[in-house]
Amino acid sequence: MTVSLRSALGFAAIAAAAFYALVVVPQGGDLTTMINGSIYASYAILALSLALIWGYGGVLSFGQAAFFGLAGYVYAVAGLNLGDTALAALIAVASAAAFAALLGYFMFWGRVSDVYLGVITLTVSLILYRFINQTAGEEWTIGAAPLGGFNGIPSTPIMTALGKPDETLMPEQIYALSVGALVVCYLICRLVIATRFGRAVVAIRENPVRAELLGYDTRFYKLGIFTLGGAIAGVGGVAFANSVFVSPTMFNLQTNGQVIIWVIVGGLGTLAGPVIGCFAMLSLSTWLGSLDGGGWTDPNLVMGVVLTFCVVALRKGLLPTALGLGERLFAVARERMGAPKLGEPRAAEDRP
Amino acid sequence: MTAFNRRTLLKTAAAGAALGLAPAYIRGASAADAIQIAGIHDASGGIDIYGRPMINCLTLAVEELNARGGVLGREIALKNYDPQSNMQLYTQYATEAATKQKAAVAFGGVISASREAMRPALRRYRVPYFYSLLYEGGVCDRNVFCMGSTPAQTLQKFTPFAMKRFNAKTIYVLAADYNYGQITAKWIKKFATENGGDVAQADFFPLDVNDFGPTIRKIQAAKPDMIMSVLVGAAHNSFYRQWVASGMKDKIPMASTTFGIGNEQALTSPEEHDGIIVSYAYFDGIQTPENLDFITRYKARFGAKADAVTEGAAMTYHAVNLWAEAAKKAGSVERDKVIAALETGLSFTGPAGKTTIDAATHHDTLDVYIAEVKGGAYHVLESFPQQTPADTAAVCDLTKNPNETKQFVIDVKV
Amino acid sequence: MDYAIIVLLQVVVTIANLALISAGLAVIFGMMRIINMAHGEFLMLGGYAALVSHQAGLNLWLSIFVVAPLVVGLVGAVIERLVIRRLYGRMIDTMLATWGVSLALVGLITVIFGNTVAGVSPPLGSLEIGAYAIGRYELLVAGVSALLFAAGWWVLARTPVGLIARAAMQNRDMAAALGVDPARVYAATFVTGAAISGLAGALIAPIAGVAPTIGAAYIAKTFITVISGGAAILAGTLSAAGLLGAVNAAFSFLTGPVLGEVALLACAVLLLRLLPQGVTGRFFRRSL
Amino acid sequence: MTAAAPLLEARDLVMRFGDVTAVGGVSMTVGEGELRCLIGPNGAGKSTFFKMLSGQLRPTSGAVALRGRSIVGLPASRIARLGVGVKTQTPSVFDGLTVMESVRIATDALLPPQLARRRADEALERMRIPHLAGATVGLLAHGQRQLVELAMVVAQAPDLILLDEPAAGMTGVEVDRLGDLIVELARSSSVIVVEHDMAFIRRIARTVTVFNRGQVLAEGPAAEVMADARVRDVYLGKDAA
Repeated sequence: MTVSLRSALGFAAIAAAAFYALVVVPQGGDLTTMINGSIYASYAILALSLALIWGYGGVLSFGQAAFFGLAGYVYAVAGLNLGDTALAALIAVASAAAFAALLGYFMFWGRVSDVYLGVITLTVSLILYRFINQTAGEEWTIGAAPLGGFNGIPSTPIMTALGKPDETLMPEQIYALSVGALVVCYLICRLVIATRFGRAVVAIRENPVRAELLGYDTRFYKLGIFTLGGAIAGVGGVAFANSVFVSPTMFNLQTNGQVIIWVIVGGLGTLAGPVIGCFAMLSLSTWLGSLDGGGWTDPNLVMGVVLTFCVVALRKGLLPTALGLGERLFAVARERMGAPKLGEPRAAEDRP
Repeated sequence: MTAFNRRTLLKTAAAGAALGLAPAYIRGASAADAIQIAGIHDASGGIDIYGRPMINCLTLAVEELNARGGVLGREIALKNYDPQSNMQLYTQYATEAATKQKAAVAFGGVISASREAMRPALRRYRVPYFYSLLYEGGVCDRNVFCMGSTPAQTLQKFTPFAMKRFNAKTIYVLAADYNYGQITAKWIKKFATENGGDVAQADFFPLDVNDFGPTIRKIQAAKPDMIMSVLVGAAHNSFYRQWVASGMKDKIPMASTTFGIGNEQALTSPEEHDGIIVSYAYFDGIQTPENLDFITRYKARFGAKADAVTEGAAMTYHAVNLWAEAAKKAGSVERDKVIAALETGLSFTGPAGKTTIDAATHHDTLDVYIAEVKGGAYHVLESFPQQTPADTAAVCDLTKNPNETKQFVIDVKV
Repeated sequence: MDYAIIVLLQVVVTIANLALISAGLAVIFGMMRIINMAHGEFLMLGGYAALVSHQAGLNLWLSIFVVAPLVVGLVGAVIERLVIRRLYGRMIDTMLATWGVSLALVGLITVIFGNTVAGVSPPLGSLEIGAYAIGRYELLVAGVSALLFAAGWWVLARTPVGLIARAAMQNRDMAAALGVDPARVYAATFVTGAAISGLAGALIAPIAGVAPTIGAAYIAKTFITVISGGAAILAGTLSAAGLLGAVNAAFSFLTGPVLGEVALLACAVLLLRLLPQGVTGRFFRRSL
Repeated sequence: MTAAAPLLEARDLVMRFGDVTAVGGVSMTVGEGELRCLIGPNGAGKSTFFKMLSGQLRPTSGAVALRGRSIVGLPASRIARLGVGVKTQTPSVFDGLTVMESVRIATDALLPPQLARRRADEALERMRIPHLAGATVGLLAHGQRQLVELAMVVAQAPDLILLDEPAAGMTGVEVDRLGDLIVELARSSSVIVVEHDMAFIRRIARTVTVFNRGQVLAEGPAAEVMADARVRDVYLGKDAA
């Protein structure tokens, strides 16, 4: 399958999925689906942010949820104090980006690499978790917002209609907003990858030494993609804050682990894959928990086996494996019909 | 989250009904018109020690009601959800119970965080909600009924009792680090001061802490007269072990506001728990005919090895029966009618004695006991019948302000 | 004075504990460059193995020192066969796969034993120092930790097995040059690491208790200790555990356990920023 | 900074790794348009010397100046932008990208899009690999990968080109072509080549510098240096036999 055909098909699939999520699902009127949908979409945005920085930038952040949780908390605190939720959301995303930039500067200018980078990001996320987790006392109140410790902030404000601070959005609208944000973030990622900056980022992932020798300051590009990833994770955090409410679980070990699992299961090096992985794994987890009178199995057991299996047997993840399978079938079908074989090196014109 | 447009919501619900979205779980022959109810408790994860006996009692109460012909001639269909000790799943399942299962009432929530995660969703979708675990008090929400004991009901008597029994002036508080622990620690300080004592120090521990070594050394240095444990969850259990291993058990006596709520007496050895005193609205060793009969039925249903019935579990049993009484009285399971019926001061006499709903606070008046743990069992030392929820009453009056929806943090004057 | 001694003892116990629970992970990381995310669950399994066999009537010491390492070593062998072997040389993949194993083990133990199990009290009573007291068992655990590291040094430095191990630590081909199949060295390493983790888990079980999810409480701490220590198994783990453990204990005393842990984590972040290859990447480079 | 400053001037460059001295005080001057060959036995310090020039290693001591401007301590990317192109010893390429994408990465670094595209096409032409434009680099043969890397370097039109064993792994025909290419490159840029293949050196070299044990052993016109007894001793004695 040629790249152009493949990306056209990809776009068609994404458009169809977005259409289904934004038009068909709300028609059904099933609130549960929509509320779960907005939670899943918020997590999917988080998965997308890791897909971008890990799959394209080669930066494995073990603590991506740090930005997710930070933005959620900033949104809740700013929203409770300012009353203007749109402004609060902006501040939240900006803080997540700024924090990512700061952390990125600390790591990339220190030439911290690979595993060590993973450890530092995870540790930073756990520090935030530990810190927020112990703010149950009333001395931890910022303006009108008690941080709430383990409980989180159940009074996290819900977005209001633009310009109408008294009109709180309905769950259906929050759902539309979350899915919309997911689609927009996806498109932003796509666009960024296609720019000169995005191509340089991919080149740096492929071979940082070579990129450096060609005049690219790799620290700068890594910082750029890491900051963008932080901002996108922040968007997810704000969406999550609106779908549920903010609590320290947003940046604990499990959340950080889950994001990585979604990306791996969905397929590293793709953007849509991790989103699919996220929806699949979350649905699985919710479904396992609603099995009445279970005990025959345990959600952890299933998740663990799925993850291990994906890494050991399905090396590339769901989406690339499925695409590969589809391509092979396609190739076989074409060969039977006597068409020329696919997969030959193609001329430069095919490339953007 | 208060400004939801109710009309739009009703419209949505009606649209759902019009599209013929049948309840997801249909059981039995007469299930078509069964009353759907939801139970949302942790059956797995770190907090399941509290959830499991509550699920048992919920199940037992529903089965007994159905055996007696159901409520208003309709069978009750119970669906249990397991949020796996994950607060986010509480919100999801509460919504699912309300909008998909179309539950008429919801029972559940274990630790306070889970209650707060469910409360807004259940109010939004107009599903009355019973919360049965003891907690810090202050919830003021017409959609919610809090069945468990609150600090004014227990600690007010328990703190002076413990100080007198242990001849103690200074108390060292070890508390779980979330709002229950924080607020309870304040109540302890208040009651200690009122009785001429003092809290030497209050340390707070996140629920996953299991190393208490440095803390025990700190206690040794502070030399308090007694310990008050407000520790919660499986990880905190190791405190009792480390306390004994450090040779402190016979040096400083201990009282607790939480020991046993998760059947800790079965998870620790007698040498670790003997002598700890606790105060709840229910002990499975209460020698009343209602309770003895109840325990017999419980064991017959779940086996002799089942989790012992805790206060939260017994109150869940009471909650289901109170709701059934209210539905009978109202002649309907419709939310507003049921709540109105409950607000008439409905009471139920069951294993935990007589519990009466207080219309102003949506809490209940109940009997409180103080007991000593010995050899894995409780020995009641003292009882205080019919304690009123005075703490919540100080800040909350739903008869005057029926639209109140928040949890007051009661300003504890020391 | 008594207080100073007891505080000092507490600090030593904290450090020894950290070193003990990190040892198994360090062996596997140092020799194989694999970060075993199921390490916490190996500790957890060790605790269960000791507890269950003790409750079945076996002598407590036998359960801790024999049954637990054997059982967890065996589990390690199975996991090495099924998972690790297929992923050699793919560090990130191994990490993710072992993460999966970790979740699966938590689930499996929950299905078998439920979420809560009655614990065992630490034996041996307490040691009184003036008005203070510390559990003798905690001191014993610290002693075993010291012995374990001494034994590790002896094996690495003085025995033929150690020679092969050191060669494998340098690089894969060197072991092959000594006429040993590197795959066998790795399998043996993984099993040894698992067995040590099992022993450590069993030793701390009477103090910390057991629960299926208890591994999560340890994995971040041990992971950070081992990475901060760098490549040298013994010196790295000891130096990092010493530094981080002391910081942890000091802050726990001054403030509370939460800030103690926050201080440990913050210290590790700084350490990695200043010494990106870990402590032994910079100092004691020739050590074991 | 004077107009007369040579393109590259390295003075007393020293590089130590722990107790090991890889380069022990090397000085070298390369003028505009010069083609210089570096030879010397393995471990003589040639690659380390290169890495100090390109900024991949920071010298322990000594100075490097590009047109009179000190570049010691600048990051490699900065030095690259100042006009130093590097082809490393083992081909350092982007395995996951296509040939065209790779070369575009090189030209994009310095040029506006229109020009970048044209320059990339020219570079492929010069390497005679336009037919490989759409091929994935990771799937190419070793010699082809060398050409791809060279194309990336050439596309940037640097003032100074450092080539570390460019002929390694190439077939005879390819080597010949490469020789012509290097000579041609030297018309517009200064080139320093590290190479082992003596026939190749004779063919392209004007000035040769011989490294041994981190020092410059000899320097001068190719024929003269190769006749030097010491040089034959440490290096040619074995290889040229």
